[in-house]
Amino acid sequence: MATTSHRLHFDQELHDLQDNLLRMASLVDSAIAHALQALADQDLDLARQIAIEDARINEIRFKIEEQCLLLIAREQPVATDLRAIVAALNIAGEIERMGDHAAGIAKTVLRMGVQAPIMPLIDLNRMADESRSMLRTALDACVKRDSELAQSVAWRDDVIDGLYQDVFRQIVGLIADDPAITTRAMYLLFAGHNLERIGDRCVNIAERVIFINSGTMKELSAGPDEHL
Amino acid sequence: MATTSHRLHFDQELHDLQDNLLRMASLVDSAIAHALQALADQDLDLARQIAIEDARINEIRFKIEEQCLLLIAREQPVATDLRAIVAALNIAGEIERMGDHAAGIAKTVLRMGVQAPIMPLIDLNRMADESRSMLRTALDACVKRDSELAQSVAWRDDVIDGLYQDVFRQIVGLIADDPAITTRAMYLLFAGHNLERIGDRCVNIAERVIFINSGTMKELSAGPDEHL
Amino acid sequence: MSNTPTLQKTIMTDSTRLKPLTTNAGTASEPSETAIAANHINIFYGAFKAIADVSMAVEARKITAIIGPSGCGKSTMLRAFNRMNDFVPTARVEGEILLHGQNLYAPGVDPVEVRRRVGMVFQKPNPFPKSIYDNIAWAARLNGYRGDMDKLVEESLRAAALWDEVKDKLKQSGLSLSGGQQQRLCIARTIAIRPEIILMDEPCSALDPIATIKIEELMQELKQRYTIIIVTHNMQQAARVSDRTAMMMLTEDGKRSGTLIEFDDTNVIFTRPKDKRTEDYVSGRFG
Amino acid sequence: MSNTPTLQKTIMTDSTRLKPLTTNAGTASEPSETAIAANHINIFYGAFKAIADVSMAVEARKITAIIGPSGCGKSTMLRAFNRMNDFVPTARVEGEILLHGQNLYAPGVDPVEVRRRVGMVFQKPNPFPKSIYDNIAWAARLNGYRGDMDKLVEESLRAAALWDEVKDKLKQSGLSLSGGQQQRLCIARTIAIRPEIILMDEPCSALDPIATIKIEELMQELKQRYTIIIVTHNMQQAARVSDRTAMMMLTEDGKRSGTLIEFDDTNVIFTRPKDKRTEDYVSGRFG
Amino acid sequence: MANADRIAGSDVFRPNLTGRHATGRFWQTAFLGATTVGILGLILLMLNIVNNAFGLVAYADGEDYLKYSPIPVEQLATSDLVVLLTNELSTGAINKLNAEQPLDTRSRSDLLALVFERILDREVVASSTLAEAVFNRQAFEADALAKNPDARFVFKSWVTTDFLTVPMSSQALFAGVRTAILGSLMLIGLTIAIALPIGTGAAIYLQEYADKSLINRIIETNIYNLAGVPSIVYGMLGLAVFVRVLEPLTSGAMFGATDTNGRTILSAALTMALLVLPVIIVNAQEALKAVPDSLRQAAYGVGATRWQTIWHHVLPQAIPGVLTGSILAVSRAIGETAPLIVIGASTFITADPSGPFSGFTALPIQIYNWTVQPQAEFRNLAGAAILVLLVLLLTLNASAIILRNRLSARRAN
Amino acid sequence: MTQALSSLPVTDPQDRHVDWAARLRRKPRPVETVVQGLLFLCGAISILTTLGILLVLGNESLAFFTDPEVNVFEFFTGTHWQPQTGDFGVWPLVNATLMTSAIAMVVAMPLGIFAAIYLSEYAAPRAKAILKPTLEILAGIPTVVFGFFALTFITPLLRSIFGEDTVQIYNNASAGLVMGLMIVPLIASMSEDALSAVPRTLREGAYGLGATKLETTVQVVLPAALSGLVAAFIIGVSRAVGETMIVAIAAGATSQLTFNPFEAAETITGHIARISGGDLSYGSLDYTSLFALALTLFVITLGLNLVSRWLVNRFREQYD
Ligand SMILES: Nc1ncnc2c1ncn2[C@@H]1O[C@H](COP(=O)(O)OP(=O)(O)OP(=O)(O)O)[C@@H](O)[C@H]1O
Ligand SMILES: Nc1ncnc2c1ncn2[C@@H]1O[C@H](COP(=O)(O)OP(=O)(O)OP(=O)(O)O)[C@@H](O)[C@H]1O
Ligand SMILES: [Mg+2]
Ligand SMILES: [Mg+2]
Ligand SMILES: O=P([O-])([O-])[O-]
Repeated sequence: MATTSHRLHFDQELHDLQDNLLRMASLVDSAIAHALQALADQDLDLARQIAIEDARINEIRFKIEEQCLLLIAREQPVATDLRAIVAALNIAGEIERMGDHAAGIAKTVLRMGVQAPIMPLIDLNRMADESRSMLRTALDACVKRDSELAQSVAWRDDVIDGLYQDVFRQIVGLIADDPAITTRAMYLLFAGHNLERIGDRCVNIAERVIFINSGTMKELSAGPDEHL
Repeated sequence: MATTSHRLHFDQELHDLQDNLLRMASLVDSAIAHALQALADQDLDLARQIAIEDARINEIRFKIEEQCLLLIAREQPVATDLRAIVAALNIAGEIERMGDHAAGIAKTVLRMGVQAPIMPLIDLNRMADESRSMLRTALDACVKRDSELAQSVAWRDDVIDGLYQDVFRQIVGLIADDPAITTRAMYLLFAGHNLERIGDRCVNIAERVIFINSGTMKELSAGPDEHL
Repeated sequence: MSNTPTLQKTIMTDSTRLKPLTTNAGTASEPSETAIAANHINIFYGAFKAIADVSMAVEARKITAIIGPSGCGKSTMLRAFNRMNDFVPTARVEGEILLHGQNLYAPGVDPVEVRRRVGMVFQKPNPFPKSIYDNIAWAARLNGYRGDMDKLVEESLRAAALWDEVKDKLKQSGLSLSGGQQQRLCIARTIAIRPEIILMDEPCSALDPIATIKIEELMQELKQRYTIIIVTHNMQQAARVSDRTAMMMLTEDGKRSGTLIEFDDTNVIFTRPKDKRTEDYVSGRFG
Repeated sequence: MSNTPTLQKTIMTDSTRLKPLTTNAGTASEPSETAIAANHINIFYGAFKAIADVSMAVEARKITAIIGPSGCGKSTMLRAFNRMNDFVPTARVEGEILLHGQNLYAPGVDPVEVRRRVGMVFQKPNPFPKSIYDNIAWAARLNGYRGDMDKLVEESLRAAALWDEVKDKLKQSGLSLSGGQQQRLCIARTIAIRPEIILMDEPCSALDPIATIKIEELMQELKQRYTIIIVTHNMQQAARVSDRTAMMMLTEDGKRSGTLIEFDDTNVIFTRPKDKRTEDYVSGRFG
Repeated sequence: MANADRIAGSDVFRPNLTGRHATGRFWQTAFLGATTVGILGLILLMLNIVNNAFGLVAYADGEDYLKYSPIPVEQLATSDLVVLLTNELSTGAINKLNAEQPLDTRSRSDLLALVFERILDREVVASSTLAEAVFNRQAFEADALAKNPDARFVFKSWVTTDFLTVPMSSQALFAGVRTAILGSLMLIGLTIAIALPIGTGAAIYLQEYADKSLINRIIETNIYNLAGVPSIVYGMLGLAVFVRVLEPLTSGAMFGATDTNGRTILSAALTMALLVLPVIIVNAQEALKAVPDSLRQAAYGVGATRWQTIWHHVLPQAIPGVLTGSILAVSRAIGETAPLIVIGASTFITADPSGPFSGFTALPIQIYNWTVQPQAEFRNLAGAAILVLLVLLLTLNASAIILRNRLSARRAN
Repeated sequence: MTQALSSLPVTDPQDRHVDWAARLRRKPRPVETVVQGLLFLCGAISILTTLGILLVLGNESLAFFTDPEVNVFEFFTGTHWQPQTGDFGVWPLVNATLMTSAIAMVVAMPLGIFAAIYLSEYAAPRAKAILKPTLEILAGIPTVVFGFFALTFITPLLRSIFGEDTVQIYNNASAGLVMGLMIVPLIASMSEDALSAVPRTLREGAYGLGATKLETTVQVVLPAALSGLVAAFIIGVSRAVGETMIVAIAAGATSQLTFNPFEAAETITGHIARISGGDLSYGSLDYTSLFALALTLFVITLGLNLVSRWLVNRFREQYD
C-alpha cells in the first residue's frame, strides 16, 4: 500500500478497519492479563468485569464483520485488498474467540470461588505472557504485512504447547495426590487449555498475514488439538 | 433465488459452492461417527484413518475459501449473494473445526491405546448423534435458507450441553473413585468437550443462516465456553 | 507506513472506540437536515407519465445516488430538481420541489435563479470553448459576482482539485484538457456560482476508470459543503460514493412510469435492501 | 429449489469430489490448445510505435480478456488478429500472427479470407440497415454458403440467444431492435460465417447493465464452440467473463508504446497478480 | 490458408475470392472513370473559356488614318491625340467626354481608343479562338482578307486592364466591363447586407426558440421548399413586387431620385436576397445545429438566460459556419443571371451605377448578351468576361474560407 | 483541498432571514422578449416570400386565364405555343423542359454517384482532399458560363460528330448534356455526403465478415445512404427543370413540340427569360402568360421537393 493510491477514500477505510482490529486485540490483550490476575487473586469482581468486557469484544467483532461486508459490497476489492478484508474477517473471528478464552478463564475463577489455588500459577502466567506477546506480534505483522514476523509467531507456539504439557502433567499429579481437588484442578487445566488455544489462534492470525501477502493459505501449525 | 435470474452463470457457481459445503459437511458427519466408533471399539486404524480424513477436510475448507474469494473478486456480489458467500466462508471454517474436533477424539483414542473404557459411552454417543443431527439440520437450513429451522438447531444445543454436564460430573466421580485413571478419564472428558464444541459450532452455522436471510448477526448461544 | 498505529501503541491509548467506516451514512440517530425535497412529483412528456408520484427528501451535505434500470426516469427526476425539464417543450411537472420551503414550480419562480442555486454537471464534460479562466469567470460574472475574480477562479479550481494541474495555463482553452480534467472544470464552474445543491447526471460515464476515480474522490471532498445528487448507471459507483441511494423502477401496471421503490442508506441498499426488486437489481438480477 | 441437494442426500452419495468453480480456467495440468498466437508483434502508426513486442498464445475455446488503461493499445492489438488495421493507411504490423501455423501477415494471405475466419464484434452495435434475416444471410451468401439459409439464420440466432425474441419479425429492420438485441444480432451475424475466433472490442460499453449481462451470459455459451478475445475497459467485466486475462500497459521508457505486462488465468490476475502494476490497475489504483 | 480444411464447417462455404476481387477491380475502375469525366468536363470548360478569351483579331478602319494624320495615329503624341479628338468630334460629344473625365487628364491608351473608335471607325473583321490562332492561322487570315483586304492582324488578349476599366461599348474592340463589375459588386454587397442578418435571425429563431407549434413547422417546411424554387421564379416575384408594386421605394422616388424606374440595384438586391435567404437560413441552421446541445445545457445549468446562452456561446461557436455558409450562398448569387434578366437589368449601360437607386448591369448579364450575339468577337468578349467573373467568384470563396479559418482559429483559443 | 473548499463562500442555507420566495422570484427581462420578437419576424419573412410568390403568380395567372383569348383547357393540352397568334398550348415548352432535364439526369446520375462512391470509398485521403473541392468548384460556376460552354464547345462538337445537318445550332441535346455536367458535382457532393455519413462501424462490420470493398460499398453502404442518394437525384431533377441560362443560350428560341434532341426547342424557363428580357408592357397577354408558365414551373419543382423530402423522411424512419 505504499503506492500513490488514487483510492484515498478506500485506503482510509482499510486503515480504519485495521485500527478496529488493533483496538479489539488490545481489549483482548488486557482481558487475558486481567483473567490471569483474577485467577491469581481470586478477584471475582474482576472476573465479572471480564465477562462484561467479552460481550463488548463480541460486539466489536460483528461490527468489524459488518465493516468488511460493507467494504466488499461498496468497494469491490480484488487482489491484496480483498485478501486483506477476508483476512480481517477471519482475524476478527480469531480475536473474538481469544476473548472467549479469556472469559472462559474468568468463569473458571467465578466457579472456583474464593479458594486458595491448588498450585502456583507460574506456568500459567508464563503461558499468558507468551500468548499476549504472540498476539501483539501477530497484529504487528498484520499491520506491517510482514510475513517473516508472522512466521516467527508460529514458532513461538511451541513454547506455549510445551508449557501446557507441563501444566497437564502437574495437574494429573496433583489429582493423583489428592482426588478431592479434582474439580478445581480440572478448572485450572481448562484455564491452561484456554491459554493454549489462544496461542493456536495467534498462529491462525499469522497464517492470515502470510495469506494476505502471498495469496495462498499455508498451515503453520498442525492444528489446535494436537495435544488433546 | 427463486427469481428468473439473469446471472445464471453466477447462480451456478453459488450452487457449486453450496454443494461443496454439503460435501464437506458430509465428510465431517462420518468423521464424527467414525470417531465415536473408534472410541468404542478402541479401533486405532479407524482413528488414524480419521486423522488422514481430517487433512482432506482442511484442504476442502481452503478450496472453499478460495472459491469464495474468487467469487467475490470476479462477480462483485452484494446483498444476499455477498452475505451467502461470507457466510459460506464462515461455515466452511466452522465445519473444518468440527472435523478437527472429530480428529481430536480420534487422537484421544490413539493416546489411550487399547485399554477398556473406564465407563460406558452412552452419553457420549448420544452427544455425537445429537451433534450430527444438528449438523445436518443446520446445513439443511442453509440450503433452504430457512431461518426457523436454523433457530431450532440453537435450541437443541441445550441437550448437548446438558449431556456434557452429566459426562463432566460422571468423570469427576470416577476420578474421585480411582485417581489412577485420571489421565484416561481426562481424555474421555476431552472427547466430551469436543462433542460439546461441535454442537456450539452447529449453532454458529445456524446463526449464519439467519444472517444470510436477515442481514444481521444475532447470537443464538451465549458463547461456547459457558460450561467451562 | 511508519505512522500506522501498531498494537503496542494502541494498547497505550485508552480509547477503544470503534472507528466507524467513513462511507457510513449518518446513523438514524443523527438528526438529518433536508436540503431539497420532492413532494408527490409526477412528470409527463405529453400524455406519457414518465414519473409517478415520487417523494424524496434529500439530506444536506450527503451524496444521494439515484439508480435504476434504463428508462426508469432517473434523468427526468434529476432534471426536475433544477427545472432543466423546462427545455423539453412537451414536459410537464406536477407536485412540488421544495427548496427552503419554497416550491420551485410555484408560479412566479424564476427558473434561471433556480438553476443558479441548484447547479448541474452533465454526462459529457461540456466546458465552454473559452479559456479555463473564463469558463469559471463567465458564469460568476453573469450572476453578478462583484468580488475578486482571480480569487474566485483559484478557489473554485482548488475546490475541484484541478488547480495544480492548470494553474500555469489558465488562458488555454478549456477544451484542451483531458476528459477527466474537463469534467472537473465543469464542477469548478458550477461551484463558482455557489449553488447549494449539485446535480450530476452520469458524470463519469464518458470517462476512463482513472478519471472516474478522481471524480469520485472529489465528490467525497465536495460533500462537506454541498449536497450532491448523482444519477448513475454504474451500481458499483453508487455503492462507492453515495451515502443514500434511491432506487427507481418502472411501475408494473403497464403504464411504465418511473417510481421510487426504495430510498435508504447506501449501506442498507447494498447489503440488505428491503425490496426484492432492489435486491435483484443491485445484485445484477432482474425480473 | 426442490432439486437442490440437501445434506441428507449428499451423504448418501459416495462422491465427495469438490465441484470446481465453473469460472475456473483450466488448471495448468489440462493441456491447452492454442487457437491463435501473436509472435513478437510490433505495430506502428506512422513512426509511432503503438505496440511493442507483444507475444501471446490465445487458448482455444476460452475467453481471453485484454485489459489495460486507455490508449495502451488494446484495440490496436485486437485488430491485429484479423487484419482490421489494414484499413488504417498509416498502420504497419511487424511480427507474426499465427493461425494454424500460418502467419496472417505473410505475403499472399488474403485479408478478406482472414476476416471470415476471425470474426469481429464492435463497440457500438452495427447491424446493417437490412432485415434481421438479411443481416445474417448476407455475409453467408457472400462467402458462397451452399446450405439451407433459413436453417443457418435460425441456428445463428439461436446461438446468439436471440431467436425467441425475433423469430416473428425476421423481416423487420435490424435497426428496429434494442441496443442489446442489436449487439446479439451482430454476434449472430458473425457466428453465421463460422469463424473460429471472435474478437470483441468493448462489446458492451454502449449497452445498459441488463443487456450487458445478457451478452456476458451469451459469451459463456459461445466459448464452448468459439475462441473469444474481448477488449474491455470494465475490469469487473473482464473478471466476470474471462478465463484468461492479458494486462497491457504503456512502457515507461517515454515512448509510450503498449506492451503486455502480465498474461495469466483470470483467477490469478484478480486475486494474486504477479506484477505490481497489474495489482494496482485491477484494484483501481494507479501510479 | 494451409490448414483451411481443418476448420469445422468451412466446407459449406465457397468464397470464390478470385472472382470477387476481379469484380471489385472492374468497378473500381468505373468509379475512378466517372470522377475523371467530371474533372475532365471542368478542364474542358476552362480550356474553352481561355480558348475564347485569347486569339487573333483581324480589324480594319472605316476611315483611313491618312485623312487625319500623316503618320499612323499610334505614333502621335498624347497632346496631338487630344487635339485630334477636339477637332473631329462634335462639341456635345467632347463636353460629354470631358464630363466623364477631362480629355487632357486621360491616359494615352484611353485617348487612342477614342480615336480608333470615334474617328477611324475601327471595326473587327474577323476574330479567332486561341486554337484557331495557333493551329489554323493561314486559313483564318485568308478568310479575313477575303472579307476585307485591308484587314490587319493582331494577336489579342481580350482580358486587359482596359477591359476592366472601360465601360460598355457596342464595338467589340472597345468594350469593357467596368460598369458590370461595379454593378455586380454593389448588387452583392447590398444582398449580403439584407440577407445575412435576416437569414441568421431566422435561423436562430427556428433553431433556438421555435417549439414544435404548427406555425413553426410551416415555416421550416416552407423554407426548405423555397430553397428549391427556380431562380427565375424569384425573378418574376421581383418583377411584380419590387419593380412594379414597390416602384416608388425601389426607384428611389421616395427619396428624391427622379431619373430611374424600378429596375434598380435595390430591386435586384432585394430579389437576390429573397433568393439566397432560404439557403442562408438552412446553412445557418446547420451551423447552429452543429453546436452541441451540451454547450447550451452548460450555460443554462449555471443560470444563464436563453439569449445570454445564444449570444455568448451558441453564436460565437456557430458564426464561422454561419458566415461561410452565407458567403458561399451569396457568392452564388453573383453568377445568377435569370432573375436579373427577368427584372430587367439593363443590357447596355455605360454609366457607372451611382447607388442603390440607379439602373445597372451585371457581369452575368453582359456575358449572356455577348454570348447570344452571333459575331465571333463577342464570344471572345464573353470568354473574357467569364474569366473576370470566375476570378471574382474565386476571390469571394477564398475570402469566405480565410474568414472561416480565422474565426475558427480564434475560437480554438 | 478541504482548506480551499471551506474558504469558498456558499449560500448559507441556515440563514433564516433570507426571503427565499423573493430570491427565487422571476425578474422582468425586456431584452429577452424584444429579441425573440425580432427573430420571429426574420423567420416570418420566408412565409411572406411564399405568399408573395403565390400571390404574384396566382394573380397574374388568373388575369391570364380569365382573358377571353385564353382557354385553360387549351393551355394544358395544346401543342402550340405561339403568343403572337394567340396559341397558348404549354406542351411544347414542357416537352423541351422534360427532354433537357432527362438528358441531364442520364448524364449526371451515374457520373455523380460513381464519382461520389470513388471519393467516399476508394480515394486516398490526399486525393479526396484535392478532388472534392475541385468538384465543388465546378458546382459553383455560374450557369451562364455553362451556357457559354454549351454553345461554343458542345454544340460544335456535336455538329462535327453527327453532322451539321442533323444537329441544329441551337438544340436540346447540347443544353441537356451541359446541364448534366453542371449537375454532376451537385449530385456527387450530396451523394458523397450521404455516403460519408454512413458510420464507419457499418463498413467495419462488413469487412469483419469477410466482405470485399465493392461488396461493402454496394451492398451495405449504398443502401444505408439510399435516402440521401434519392434526395440528391430529385434535387438534381428539380435543378434541371428550373435551370434557365443554359437552355436560354443553347436550346434555342423556337417553341416546337419535337422529340428530336438535336432540334431547337424552347423550354419554359428559356421562354420566360427570352420574353421578359425584351420590352413588354405590364398587363399584356405576353406578360401574364409568363406568370402562368412560372406558376407551372413552381408547381412542378414544389412537387419534386415535397416528394424528395417525403422520401428522405421515409427512408430515415426505416434506417434510423
Ligand atoms: N424529451 C423527452 N420526450 C419524451 N419522452 C422522454 C423524453 N425524455 C425522456 N423520455 C422518456 O421518459 C422516460 C424516462 O427517461 P429518462 O431519460 O429520465 O430515463 P433514465 O432513467 O435517465 O434512463 P437512462 O438510464 O437511459 O438515462 C423514458 O421512457 C424516456 O423514453
Ligand atoms: N488510426 C490511428 N492513427 C494513429 N494513432 C493511432 C490510431 N489509432 C490509435 N492510435 C494510437 O495508438 C495508441 C493505442 O490506441 P488504441 O486505440 O489501440 O488504445 P486502446 O487501448 O484501445 O485505448 P482505449 O481504451 O481508449 O480504446 C494510442 O496512443 C492511440 O493514440
Ligand atoms: Mg439518464
Ligand atoms: Mg480501444
Ligand atoms: O473454540 P475451540 O477452542 O474449541 O476451537
